[in-house]
Amino acid sequence: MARRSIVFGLLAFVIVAAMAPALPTWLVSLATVALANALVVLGLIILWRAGLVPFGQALFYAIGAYAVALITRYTGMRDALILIAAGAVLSCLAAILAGFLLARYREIFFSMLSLAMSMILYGVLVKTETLGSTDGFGVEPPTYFGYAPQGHMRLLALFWLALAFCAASALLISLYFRSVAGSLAVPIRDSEIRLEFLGVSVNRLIHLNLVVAGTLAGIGGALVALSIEHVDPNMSYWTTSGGFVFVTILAGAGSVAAAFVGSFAFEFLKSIAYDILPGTWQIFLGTALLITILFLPEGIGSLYGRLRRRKPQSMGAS
Amino acid sequence: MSAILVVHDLEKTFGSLVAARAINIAVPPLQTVGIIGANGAGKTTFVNMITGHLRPSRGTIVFEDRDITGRPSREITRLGIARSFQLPQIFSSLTVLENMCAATAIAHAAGGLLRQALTPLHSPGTMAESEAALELFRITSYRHARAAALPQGVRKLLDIAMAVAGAPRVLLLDEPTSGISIEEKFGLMEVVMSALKNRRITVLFVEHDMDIVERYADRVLAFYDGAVIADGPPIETLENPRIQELISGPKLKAAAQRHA
Amino acid sequence: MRHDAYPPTSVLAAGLSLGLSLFAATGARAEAPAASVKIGFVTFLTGPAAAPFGIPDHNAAELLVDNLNAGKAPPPYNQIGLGGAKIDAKFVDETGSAADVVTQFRNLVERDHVDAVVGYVSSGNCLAVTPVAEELKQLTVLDICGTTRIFEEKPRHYVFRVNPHATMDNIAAAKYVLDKFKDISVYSGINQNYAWGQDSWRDFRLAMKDLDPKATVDKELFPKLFAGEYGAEISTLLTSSAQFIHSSFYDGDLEAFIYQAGARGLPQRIPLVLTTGESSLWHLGSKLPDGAIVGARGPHAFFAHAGELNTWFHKAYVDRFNEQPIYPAYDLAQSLLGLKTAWEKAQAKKGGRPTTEDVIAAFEGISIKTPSTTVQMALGNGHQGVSDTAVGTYKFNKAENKPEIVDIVRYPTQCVNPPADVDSVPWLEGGMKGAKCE
Amino acid sequence: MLTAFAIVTDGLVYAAYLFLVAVGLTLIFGVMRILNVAHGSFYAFGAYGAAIAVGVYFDRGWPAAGGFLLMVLVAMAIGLVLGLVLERGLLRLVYGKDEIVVVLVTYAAFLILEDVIRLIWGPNSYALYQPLGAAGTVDVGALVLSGYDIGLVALAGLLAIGASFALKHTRWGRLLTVVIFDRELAAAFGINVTLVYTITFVIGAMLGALGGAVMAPKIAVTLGIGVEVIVLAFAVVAIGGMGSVGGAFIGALLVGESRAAAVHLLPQVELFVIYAVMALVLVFRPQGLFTRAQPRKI
Repeated sequence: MARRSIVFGLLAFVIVAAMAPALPTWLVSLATVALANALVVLGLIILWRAGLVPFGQALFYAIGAYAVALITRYTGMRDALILIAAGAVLSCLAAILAGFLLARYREIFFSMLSLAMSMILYGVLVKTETLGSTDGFGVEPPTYFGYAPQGHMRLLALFWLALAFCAASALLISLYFRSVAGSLAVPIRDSEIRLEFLGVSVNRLIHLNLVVAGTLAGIGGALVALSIEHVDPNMSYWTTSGGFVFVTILAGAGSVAAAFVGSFAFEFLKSIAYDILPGTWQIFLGTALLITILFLPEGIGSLYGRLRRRKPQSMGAS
Repeated sequence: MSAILVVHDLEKTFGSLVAARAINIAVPPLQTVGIIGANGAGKTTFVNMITGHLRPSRGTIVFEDRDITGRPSREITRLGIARSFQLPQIFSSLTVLENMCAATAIAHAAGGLLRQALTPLHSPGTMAESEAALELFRITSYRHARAAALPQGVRKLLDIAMAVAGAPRVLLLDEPTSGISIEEKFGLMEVVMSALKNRRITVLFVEHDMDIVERYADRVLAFYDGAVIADGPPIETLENPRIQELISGPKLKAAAQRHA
Repeated sequence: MRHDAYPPTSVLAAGLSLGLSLFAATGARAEAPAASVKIGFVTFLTGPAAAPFGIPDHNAAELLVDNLNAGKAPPPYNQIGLGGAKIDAKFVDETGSAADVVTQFRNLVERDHVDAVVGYVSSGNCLAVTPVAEELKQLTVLDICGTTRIFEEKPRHYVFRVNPHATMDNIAAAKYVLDKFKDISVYSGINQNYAWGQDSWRDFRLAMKDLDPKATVDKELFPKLFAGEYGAEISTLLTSSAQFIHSSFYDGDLEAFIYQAGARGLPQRIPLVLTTGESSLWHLGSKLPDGAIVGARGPHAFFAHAGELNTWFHKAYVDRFNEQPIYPAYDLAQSLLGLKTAWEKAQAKKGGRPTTEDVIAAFEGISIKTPSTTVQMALGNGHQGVSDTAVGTYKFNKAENKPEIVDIVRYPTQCVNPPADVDSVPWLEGGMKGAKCE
Repeated sequence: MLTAFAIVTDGLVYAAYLFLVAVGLTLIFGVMRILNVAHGSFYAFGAYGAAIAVGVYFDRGWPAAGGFLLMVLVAMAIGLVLGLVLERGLLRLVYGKDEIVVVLVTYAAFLILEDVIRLIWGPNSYALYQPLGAAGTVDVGALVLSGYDIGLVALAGLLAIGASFALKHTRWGRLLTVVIFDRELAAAFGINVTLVYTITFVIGAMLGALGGAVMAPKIAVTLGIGVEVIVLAFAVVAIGGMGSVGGAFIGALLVGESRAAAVHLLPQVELFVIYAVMALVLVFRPQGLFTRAQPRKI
């Protein structure tokens, strides 16, 4: 079962990659952003499984994005892989540091502390006029091992790269969900005490999840920075974090796949809303969210599961 | 062989309140110790200190010749002292089998988060072992039931089964029969005690029902106001009039006479 | 929640279905008749920037599009639409993250196949969209955003901005202040804590340093954007020794600041210099004490040069929306009429519907007659407009119960704008060499 | 000296503003354990309502006192309607769900209400300037204080005292205290928790609307004024301790004074001083200044 779903998943990625050249460019760039956000959401799902909802995940998202932007700006380094790796490493380090604090908190206090952290970064970014303050600054289009694609190819290359990162993350995370540590998320919500008395350090476990989620957010931010070729402090503002939580609820924490389904659904919704209701698109999004919560309590991701009746799956399998 | 658990001059104070004072005990391997005392006498405090949930204000705890005083509970657990809870601590949104699998898997992948992140949850080994444990505690029939929906007795058994998953040498049971109807109590203790004997585990259990203490304990510790006021074989301890006056009350006499 | 296992094939399913449905969406969209020119207008239709910018912007666009399509505008704009082709307008909200704005821009270009994009209020969005416009080879006319960085960071080919950048507002303000009050020695500033406020204050200070080296800054305050409560800032300014206070606040923040400061007698005690004050005068009315110095980011509204075009625009706007056009409306007019001028020049030259390249060639360096003044596409290789500007002093006409601007001083283009080959900040730092003010 | 005085007074005024927007939020959280994002909408509706109704009132030239009274009445009316609609129509459906899911429901409500505002009152901004003038000023040396600000501080103080008195000494207050302390217990005592919820939410909504109504004269009432308020109120409530009215009061004072100090002495940090304070407090007292962490029973 597990092995099959992974094969299917990878197959799905390959097929999407193959049909990319057939898609119109606007859809390719939209999809690239959707994929990047899906990584952030994937991270939030990891945390949500353990009952944690950060209102400040944009902190790591922005760090990833600014890492890319600053490196290209000050070193001229433009290789996509290296830049994204740098974004990942820096956000990972940030998550390790922040984790020492955050991992001690639960529930709303966790949410608020992470909010505070991201808002402090926001304040700092707005204050640094050398980086264009709230206007932010542009990011040079990336190269790939020295190859600098042009025009349509430029979008496709990045899309494929994003897809590759997503496939890799999806694979690793679903393996992680099947591991002992990964499957302890629900137990954390049920009884931390029992876990402690089984010899598990809950705080360290949460710290690990935070680092994984933070790194994913960083990669997402890096990809977005390369995709829209611009960064600004709003990437760290609380409404950005709110948006990611929005998508997470939309997606549901059902599975790795949910992150991608949810993220695409969200970009799709937004694109429609902007298009048909330019003045009142918020009503559209709000209603969509309400409907999801009320009628799909486990998120859009659960639709597939509902379609086919299943005997109870064993814990943690994803 | 020398004692497996030695407690020396143990003391715990919360501000002015003294919850445990000058406790000295040595427990030889495979002994089953019953702990009695009125509510607030310091029984649970004692258990909490041994298992690292509370840090003692004074004194030492030595387990298998290793000083474990004030170590965090997860370390103590890994060293081989497990515990069950008055309110069973189980993962209520998982099924019984999933609960057991979690406990077993953790025990197998003990030592380090990284290892736990790399070991898959389901291996034939852990599965078989979990099934065996459910069998041993006679709750196999509930294997696919959600823990939240279990009857109290099964919750208690699951709680203990999970505690035992890490193959501890010492197990502390905090009121294993509290919240269980009189009829079921003995049945439950039968299952637990035979399972633990079979696993060759030294047991300390907190209990209010003197009949149960008398039936299963090789030795009784009587707590009063944070201190151990009696320590000896069940019959004589329970017959001690001071104990009857302070803890067990006259109903004990009947029980004592039955055995006399 | 439970963790149900199901294969990520649903990703594929979703991906495909979404892709296809989006396709469908595009297919369904009725292509405008080839005769028409499709223009995407992007501005803030929601959020706090809607009232001050988005709505006047949107109104002016509607007004002009309808009148141009009906051929009702006065000469030189009496030709129907753009060179006879009716304008097919599509409005998009600018609200959202930079990623949203860029995505929406791509959708306009590649899904709706617009011929030109006109708009953007936020400098951040202008900066974000510009490289994409270049990449997509999309003719784009930036509207209100004031940042000087667009054409100073690198030369652009497909992007134009008819409206002058913000530098001249602050130079003019500085000059005006200095002739109005002799011997200024101390001044303070309160600007919003984001790029617009920071840049405005930087330009103003540099201009002051050039024009009056002995003047020193007392308090420089940067409250949060949309802060709403300015008690502490007002106390700070009340206790400051400044002879005047510079601010680039606009609309909501400006009005909140004026109400709160007015209630505590600040503007009565220390004159205010409001570089964008014009946009709020009709709201503030008598709440803004006479004597405040106001600008309109160009010679707009009160400052507009008299003429048929101006009279027509003002009347048409008031008749249709029964409110006064404020400078953002004039900005949109300049952007759209600039595009029209270039388009029709290209068409005349070619004798047929011009291509993007034709329009660009025609646009560069062109001079554009607008309701307010005449704009020269002089900077950034002919992609950035410059014009004269004006500053005046506020006076509330109690008799007719309407705001007025008195002592208007006009500043010629070369007096307040850098020469073509110099960036604005270095120019200011270098003492505004080559400024011609006579 | 004057600066010190200015810092204190400015801090008080800002604190009053913060307390007025935070008290309703903390009340709702304390009783219902709901972090109500739609609180920002209550604020905005209150502001719009007051800006229009009270504006009309003053234009009639009627006595100022009535105008101030009208502000409160408008706020209460709006709070009543919005509160009932949201609680009965929406929240009722999600009680007992994940805390965060309920937060998201209120977030959805907030998004919708943002556009409802636009649909009702249009995108243009409204101004309610008369009350500031009517309230006059008080001169303290070079410093001129607005009578209206002094009124705000007084109002906030009265609310704080009133609330803590009501919680301690009225029957309803005691009921609330019980519910805040332990919902199960309250239910066991036969308290009609559903009713308590509805009434609490309505009161919270009224307080939120009141915050908007009394701020309306000081700001330009325009789209998006709710967004800023939400996160400010969250910060204050998190600092003071979720669900503690006294905490919100102290939290507001703390933030208000530190912000005022920042503006006067170190303007560079003004932008994030609030969040710095919040982070510090959370680090040293995770549960906020005024609530005790629930001891884990085992």
